[in-house]
Amino acid sequence: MKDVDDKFLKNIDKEFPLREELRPRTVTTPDGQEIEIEPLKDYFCEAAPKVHPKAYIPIVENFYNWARANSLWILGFGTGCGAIEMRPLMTPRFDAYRYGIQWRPTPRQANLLMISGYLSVKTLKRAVRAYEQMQGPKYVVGLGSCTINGGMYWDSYNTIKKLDQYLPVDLYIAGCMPRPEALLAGFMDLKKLIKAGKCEGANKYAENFAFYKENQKSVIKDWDMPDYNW
Amino acid sequence: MAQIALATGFVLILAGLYGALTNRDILRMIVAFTIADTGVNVVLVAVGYMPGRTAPILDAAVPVAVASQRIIDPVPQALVLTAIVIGLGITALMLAYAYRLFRLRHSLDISNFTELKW
Amino acid sequence: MVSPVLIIAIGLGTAFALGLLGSTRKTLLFGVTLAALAAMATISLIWLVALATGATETAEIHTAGVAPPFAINLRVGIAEAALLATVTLTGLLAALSLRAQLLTLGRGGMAVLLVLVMAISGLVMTRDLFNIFVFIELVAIATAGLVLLSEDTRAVCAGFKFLVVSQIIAILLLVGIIFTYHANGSLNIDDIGATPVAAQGAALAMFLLLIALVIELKPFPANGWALDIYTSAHPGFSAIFSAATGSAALFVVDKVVAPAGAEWLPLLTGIGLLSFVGSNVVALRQDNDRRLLGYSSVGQLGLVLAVIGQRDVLGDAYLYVAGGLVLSHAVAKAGLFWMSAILRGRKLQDWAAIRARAPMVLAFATFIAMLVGLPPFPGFYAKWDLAQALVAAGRLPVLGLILLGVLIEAAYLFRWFGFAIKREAPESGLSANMVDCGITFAAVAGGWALGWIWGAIPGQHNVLATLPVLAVVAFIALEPLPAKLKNVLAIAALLGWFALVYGDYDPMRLIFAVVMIPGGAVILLASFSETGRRIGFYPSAMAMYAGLALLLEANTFFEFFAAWEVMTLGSYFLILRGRMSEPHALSYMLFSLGGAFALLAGFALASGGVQPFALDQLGTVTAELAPWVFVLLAIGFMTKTAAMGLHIWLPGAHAEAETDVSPMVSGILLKAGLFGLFVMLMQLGRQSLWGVDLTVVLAWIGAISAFLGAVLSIFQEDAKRLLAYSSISQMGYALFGVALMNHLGWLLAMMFVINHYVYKSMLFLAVGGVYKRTHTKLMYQMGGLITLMPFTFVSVLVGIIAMSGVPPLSGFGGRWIFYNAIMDADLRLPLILIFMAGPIGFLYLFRLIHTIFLGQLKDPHRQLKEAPFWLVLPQMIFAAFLIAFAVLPGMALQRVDGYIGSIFGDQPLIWQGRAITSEFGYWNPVAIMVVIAVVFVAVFLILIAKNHDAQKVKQFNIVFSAERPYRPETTHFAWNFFAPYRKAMGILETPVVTSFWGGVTDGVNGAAEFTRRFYTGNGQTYAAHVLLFVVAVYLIAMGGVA
Amino acid sequence: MTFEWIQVPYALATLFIILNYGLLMTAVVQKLAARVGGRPGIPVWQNYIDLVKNFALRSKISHGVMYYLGPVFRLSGGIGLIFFVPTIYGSTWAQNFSFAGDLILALYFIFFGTLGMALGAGESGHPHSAIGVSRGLAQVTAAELPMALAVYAIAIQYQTLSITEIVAAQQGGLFNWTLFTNPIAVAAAMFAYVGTTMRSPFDVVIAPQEIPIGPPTEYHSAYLALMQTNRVIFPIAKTIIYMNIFFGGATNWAEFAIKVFLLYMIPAVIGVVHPRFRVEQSIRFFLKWGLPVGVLAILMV
Amino acid sequence: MIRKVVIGLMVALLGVAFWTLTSGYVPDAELNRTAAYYAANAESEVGAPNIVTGIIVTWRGLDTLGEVTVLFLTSAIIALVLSQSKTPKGASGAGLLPSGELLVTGARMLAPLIALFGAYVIMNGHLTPGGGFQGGAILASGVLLSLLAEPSRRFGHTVIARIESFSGTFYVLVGLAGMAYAGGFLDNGILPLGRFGTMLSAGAIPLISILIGLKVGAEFSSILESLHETEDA
Repeated sequence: MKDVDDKFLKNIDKEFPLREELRPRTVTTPDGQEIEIEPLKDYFCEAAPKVHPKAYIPIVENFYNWARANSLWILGFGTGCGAIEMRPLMTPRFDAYRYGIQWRPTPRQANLLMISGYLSVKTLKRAVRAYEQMQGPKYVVGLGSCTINGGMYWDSYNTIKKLDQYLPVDLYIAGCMPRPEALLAGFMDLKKLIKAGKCEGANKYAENFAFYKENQKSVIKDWDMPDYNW
Repeated sequence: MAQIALATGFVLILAGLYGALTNRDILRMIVAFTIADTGVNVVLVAVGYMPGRTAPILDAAVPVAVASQRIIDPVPQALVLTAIVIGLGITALMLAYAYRLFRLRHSLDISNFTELKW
Repeated sequence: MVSPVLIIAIGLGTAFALGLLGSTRKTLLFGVTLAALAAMATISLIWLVALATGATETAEIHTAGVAPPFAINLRVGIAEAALLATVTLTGLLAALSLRAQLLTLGRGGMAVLLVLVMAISGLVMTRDLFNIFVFIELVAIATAGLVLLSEDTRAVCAGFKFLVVSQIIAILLLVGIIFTYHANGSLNIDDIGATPVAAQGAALAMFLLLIALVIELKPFPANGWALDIYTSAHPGFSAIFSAATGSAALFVVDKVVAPAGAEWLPLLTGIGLLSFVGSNVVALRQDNDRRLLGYSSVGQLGLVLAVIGQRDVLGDAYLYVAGGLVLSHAVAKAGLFWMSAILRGRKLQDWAAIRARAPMVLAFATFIAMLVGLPPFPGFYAKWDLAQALVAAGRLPVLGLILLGVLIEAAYLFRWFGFAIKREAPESGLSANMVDCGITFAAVAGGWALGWIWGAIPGQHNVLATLPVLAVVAFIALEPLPAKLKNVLAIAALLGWFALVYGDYDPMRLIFAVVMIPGGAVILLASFSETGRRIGFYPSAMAMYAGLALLLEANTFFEFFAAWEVMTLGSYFLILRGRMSEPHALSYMLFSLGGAFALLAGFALASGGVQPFALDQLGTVTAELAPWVFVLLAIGFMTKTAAMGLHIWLPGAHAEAETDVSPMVSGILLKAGLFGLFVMLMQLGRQSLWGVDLTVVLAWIGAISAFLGAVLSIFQEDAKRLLAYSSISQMGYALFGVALMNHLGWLLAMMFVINHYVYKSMLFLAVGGVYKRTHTKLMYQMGGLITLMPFTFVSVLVGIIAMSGVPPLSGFGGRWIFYNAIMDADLRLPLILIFMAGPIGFLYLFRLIHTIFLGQLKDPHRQLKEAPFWLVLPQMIFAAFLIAFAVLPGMALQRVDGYIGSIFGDQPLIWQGRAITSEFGYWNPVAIMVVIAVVFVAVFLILIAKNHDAQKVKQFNIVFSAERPYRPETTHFAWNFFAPYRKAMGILETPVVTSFWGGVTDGVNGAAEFTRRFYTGNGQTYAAHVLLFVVAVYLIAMGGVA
Repeated sequence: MTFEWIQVPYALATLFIILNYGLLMTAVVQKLAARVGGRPGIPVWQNYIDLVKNFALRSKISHGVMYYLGPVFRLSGGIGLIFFVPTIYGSTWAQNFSFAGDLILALYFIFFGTLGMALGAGESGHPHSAIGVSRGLAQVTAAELPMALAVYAIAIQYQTLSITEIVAAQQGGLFNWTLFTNPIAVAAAMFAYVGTTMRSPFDVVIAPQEIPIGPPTEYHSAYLALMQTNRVIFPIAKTIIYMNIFFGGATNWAEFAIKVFLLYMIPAVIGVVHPRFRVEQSIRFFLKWGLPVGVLAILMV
Repeated sequence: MIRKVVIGLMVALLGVAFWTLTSGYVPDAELNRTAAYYAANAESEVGAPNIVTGIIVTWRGLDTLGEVTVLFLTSAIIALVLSQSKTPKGASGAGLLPSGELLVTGARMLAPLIALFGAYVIMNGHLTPGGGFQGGAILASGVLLSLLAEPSRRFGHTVIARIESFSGTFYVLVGLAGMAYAGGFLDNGILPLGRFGTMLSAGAIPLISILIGLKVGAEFSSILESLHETEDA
């Protein structure tokens, strides 16, 4: 089931006009000429994501995958209540660092996007953007029941029920909330998957780009960004 | 004797100056200046005066040979003539100016003519 | 030869005879008047030429067939002839200027004018005291008459005030004359002088005589009456009043003071100086052009009076000096008054109307330069000789006051010139007609001719006759040509001159010459990007280059100083061309003049009046004087290098100048100061004053400049200001190097001469190119231009790497030499500042490149193009040079190093192959370059191997905390870039120096405002002022006698 | 000293040793911080894995030419610094290319990488990068000052600017070290040393959450890998300079390892127990404490 | 008040200076060298018994020329000054009462006598006290009398102007003649000195005196005339 009934779709263009700063505007150059600026074209890269092949030599790819698995850099992005369970991983008791896991403040340097709890429509937009700004190979882990089926918010008007309709999820960690131990177990599983070469979420996202975009746009009404956020 | 004439001249000068600088009325200033001019002229002739001598005109009483012992100094007399005429000229000019100024503002108070300043 | 009496006879006879012609045929009357004036002028010119060429002797003319002292006699010597020529020519031209009024009034007015000119001529010629009185009264009455020619009704009031004072003068004069006669028994000036007097009261009589004549000179502050005349009279007449009457009155004082005796000279000097300084101060607050000219006139008269007071020390130079000043004043002031007749508005700002006509600007500039005493005009030569004589006689305070007065005068004159060039032109504009313009240009021609004559007098160095200055004149003549053609000619001229002279220079001069002359040519390449005719640019630029060229050529103090002034003048005009540069050009001029006066005083002190004094004799100055010479010269040169404290002119001047002017004034002009310092230190060496080693003081100033310049630079938002402050910092380094007084210190400074020229020119051109495209200099309004202006970016990149001293570019060489130099020096503490300045320099440079070229591109700039080719070309030449110089520093430095070694007698650097070794360290530029290049390329290849397929993204594709940027403006971190620095070190930004100079300016202006309240406008009060003045001087004089 | 081709492999070998040593040292420091916090911390080989991973990233973006060249400048700066400084005193093959220049070259070459990095970060268009750069540059001006003064003091003391000669002068026993012959200069230099290693309390430049790690915020993949490489070798290179001029240099690799380790630990140890300074605080700190010591150093020589 | 005190003080200080002059003044016992020369050479050089006239016209002739010019200037300027603010034509003096018969007749009778006296003074200038100036002033007083007696009367400006121009020009020409035919500008020796003490003696002095007299008379008349025309209130 889709989250949204098409019958209720309204004329989005009218109701959610493009943000003012993204509408084409006319500016005067220093020389006095008038030029058109189309922000979405001029300021954002429009290229679609590419499918990146694996390394040509399998052993190299395996080596890379081993390194990727042992160097999981998490984007520090807490979406919901699950984020509270992430913090203990940095403490002496759990210390995820010893597994090569660390938190990076910028998506450019992170490989792993933890969707820590439910995503509201508003947060989804940010999550999508953050995900797209990460460099592949990259992984998505859904944390908690809410990311799987909406959990206790299954009938909410404002939350996302099935995360994998919007982002290529590599792994779910069930629970409401999953305890840090469960998270660690999840990371171990993710490592195994990566080492096995099964985590090709980035390529999957690129392959099924249209599908993901359609789903994303069906809930995010004020889509005020390019299709792919480089 | 000569001192008295001199002193008179100087007093006239000073009185004229004082009057010219304290009276705001332009005509009074002009009059004051003529007094001062007169004072100057008195001083001029007083300087040329020498006691016991006569006017510098050569005639039977004053033959050329003894002229230099008999006559007073003729030069200040010549000078004073010029000075008088010049003083007169300036006085006349000032009067004409006074007239112009009066026409300009219907006033003869010098403190009314101060547009040009600073 | 025609008898000079004819001047009087023609004037008078024609005045009388006009009545016979009837009063209706006005044109005929006017024609006769002109003819008479022309005849008078011709006679005086014939005499002038005859006397000047030595064809005839000084003429003594007896009247009444009796020899003096018994009859009135006249004399025509060279001075009289020159004055007669001035007077009669002024009269002739003034008659033309007054033609409309004269034609309306008919014969009366013409007769009065003729009598006036005749009377002034008589005043000049007569040798009889009482005759002087007669002529003075004639002049006074005629003046009172001609004042009325003005359409301004206020002139009537002015005339009356004038008459009131004339009366007082007449009274004093007559009393003085008669008692002098009584004491001496003679009225003949020469006879009085020749006869010793013992009579009591003679001194007092002489005092009354002199003071009356002095009041005739409108001494400050007893001169309100005269100023009103200047303000309200017709300018055609004011020209006579200022130029002719004033000069003649001065001459009368000069005549009378000779028999009066030398004991009166100090009094005259005092009054003259008071008048000169006081009038100029008051003039600062004037906004009416004619009144300002009036103040300037009385000021100039005061100056000459002071010179008369100094005749005892001037000796043979007396006529030359006084004459130069008087004639400069007369020609310039007459010209300015005639110009003011052309202008309709009376505010100073209204002179902006002349901008529409380039020749008018030239005329204005000529007159102002004449008044201030800049080369090539006579006032300049006069000022020089005066300073020499005064210093030789130990009268430094007099010189100081004169220079102060000139500086103040320059302040308002150049401010006025700035108004004319920069302010919005009023609608009323010009009422130019051929005759008025012709009269003005007659004065201009007269000014230049005088300049030539004063230079051509034997024993002088004729500034106008030097090739570079002639080139400037040629470029004035070439103004109608298109700019591009003129540019070709200018470049050719520079290169040609260099080809002509380069063989004569020692290596150090050669480096300066290369930077200044061919270096200037390279910068001129950028001027090809300008279109149109660019009126005014080439003469100014060539004047600056001419000054620089002559500076290097100079062998004597005088040549050096003349070159210095030419350079200053040229660069002032150049700087003034900038769009917003009016106040900055003014402050540049004032600081430069102040500095130049320090040089003047220094040179005079050093030479002790001996002329000509060769530059390399500087070392022979006596030990007591040497430190003072050092101080004065150093102040002068440091004004040009903008050392901290004397720097406030620089940021504005460099930042607001035009695109191709900024590199000239920054890259090249600043080096003139360094050159001067080199010349000075080479000869004077170390000096100490009160136990303080002056080179240490210099080093401290250099260090402070280097540090504070850098600190201030990082807080600038304006790119060109940033570079300008950076220049202060860089010159601080160079100053420090020079002041180290060792071999490597000097080599360091030479390295800075080259490097700073190259990278600062390059950066200014680059920023100028950006400005040309973006029309802003505020860095935070730019950003992201790297893709649009790649070449400009490269030049800035190369420039900042070089400038910050990061290897491998040439700036590092400077730092290396610096470290080696300080190892030799005893100075340690100032080094802290220098050390700190280095990384701070890095800050502002990074800011420059980041905020302009990196970061976010702004909406309006999205379609900008690369800077024009002609702006980029010199930058690329510079960049190539920087890299080459970095690899092969020896090509420029090795010979200089040898030369400096010959001065210090050591050779600390060993140039071996490509490596340079010093006592302490070593430096192999080639190796550095190769290692860095190889490593860089290797790493780059690795990166390419991995990231060759990177997706090129656009400027908003940045991580933004899962949001996206809205506008480039809000995403560009640029304004107040070093905010933390401001928090930590902002205290250094406190504008102490600016406040200080601002306080000085405000103080002087306040004094001016206060003083001018003195002029209440009440004629009676003015008369009281005169009386007060007389009494005050009397008390002072008698006190002095007692 | 002149160039011979054999120096190239020698220098590369030195580089290799230093790279590995640096990777380990960095991990050790992180481990140290973890242990202070009671955590086990990362494995010591973790940095190798991260490096490989970053090289192995598949997708990359580029913001432009300078962005691309920034890491190249950065790493060239680090490698060049190693190449311009002799590593082991007396060793024929660890002299690198130090014939190219002396101590001054090394001191000024430090800025090469900084400049390139700043430019690259600038071109990414990210305001946080610029903020980071602004902070870093502002702080380093104050922090480097005591070092410059100390170097000057040392140069005067030994009357040379050549690193090799300075090291030579310190041979022959512990008490010949500058540390003992000129302790004030060393103290001054240590201010700079601590201040420029980007560790707490002077690490506001790369505040991780406020301005997500500052200058390199847009860097990833091989760019980041190059920068990481530099990040491990550059501190070592700098430590070598300090070691050479203040702590007697090293005559063999063991001595080198020990001295570098000890020196390296100084800022690390200070870092783990100190909170962060704001930029203006650190500037004031250096001016208030570092500068007087430096001044004292040049006055005492 | 303060003003008066200050000015009084200054005048007093000036008075001190003058007092110094007065108290130190000692009349000459002998003629000084200039005066002695004049006394000694009045007969031989200028031939005028009245030494003062000799000085005025010859030795200090240039002064006198200037003096004449002063008057000329004054008159010209007064004409200028007043011409610019002249009241409408005919208005001047119109408001005054007509003069009485007695006054008019008396004045008309006196005027020629005054003129005659003036001419006498002029002609005898070189012999007795008097001369061009004095005589000219007397001439002008005749004009003044007429003007006062008959306020509405107008004199011919043109005639006066012609006289002043002619006499002035001629004076200058006589002066130039001195250069050409005698010792210098304004030398009276262009005419023979004649017999000392007679009317036609002293060279050009009588001629110059006449010219001066005419000139002065004309100038004064002109001035008076101009001032007279301003009488409108």
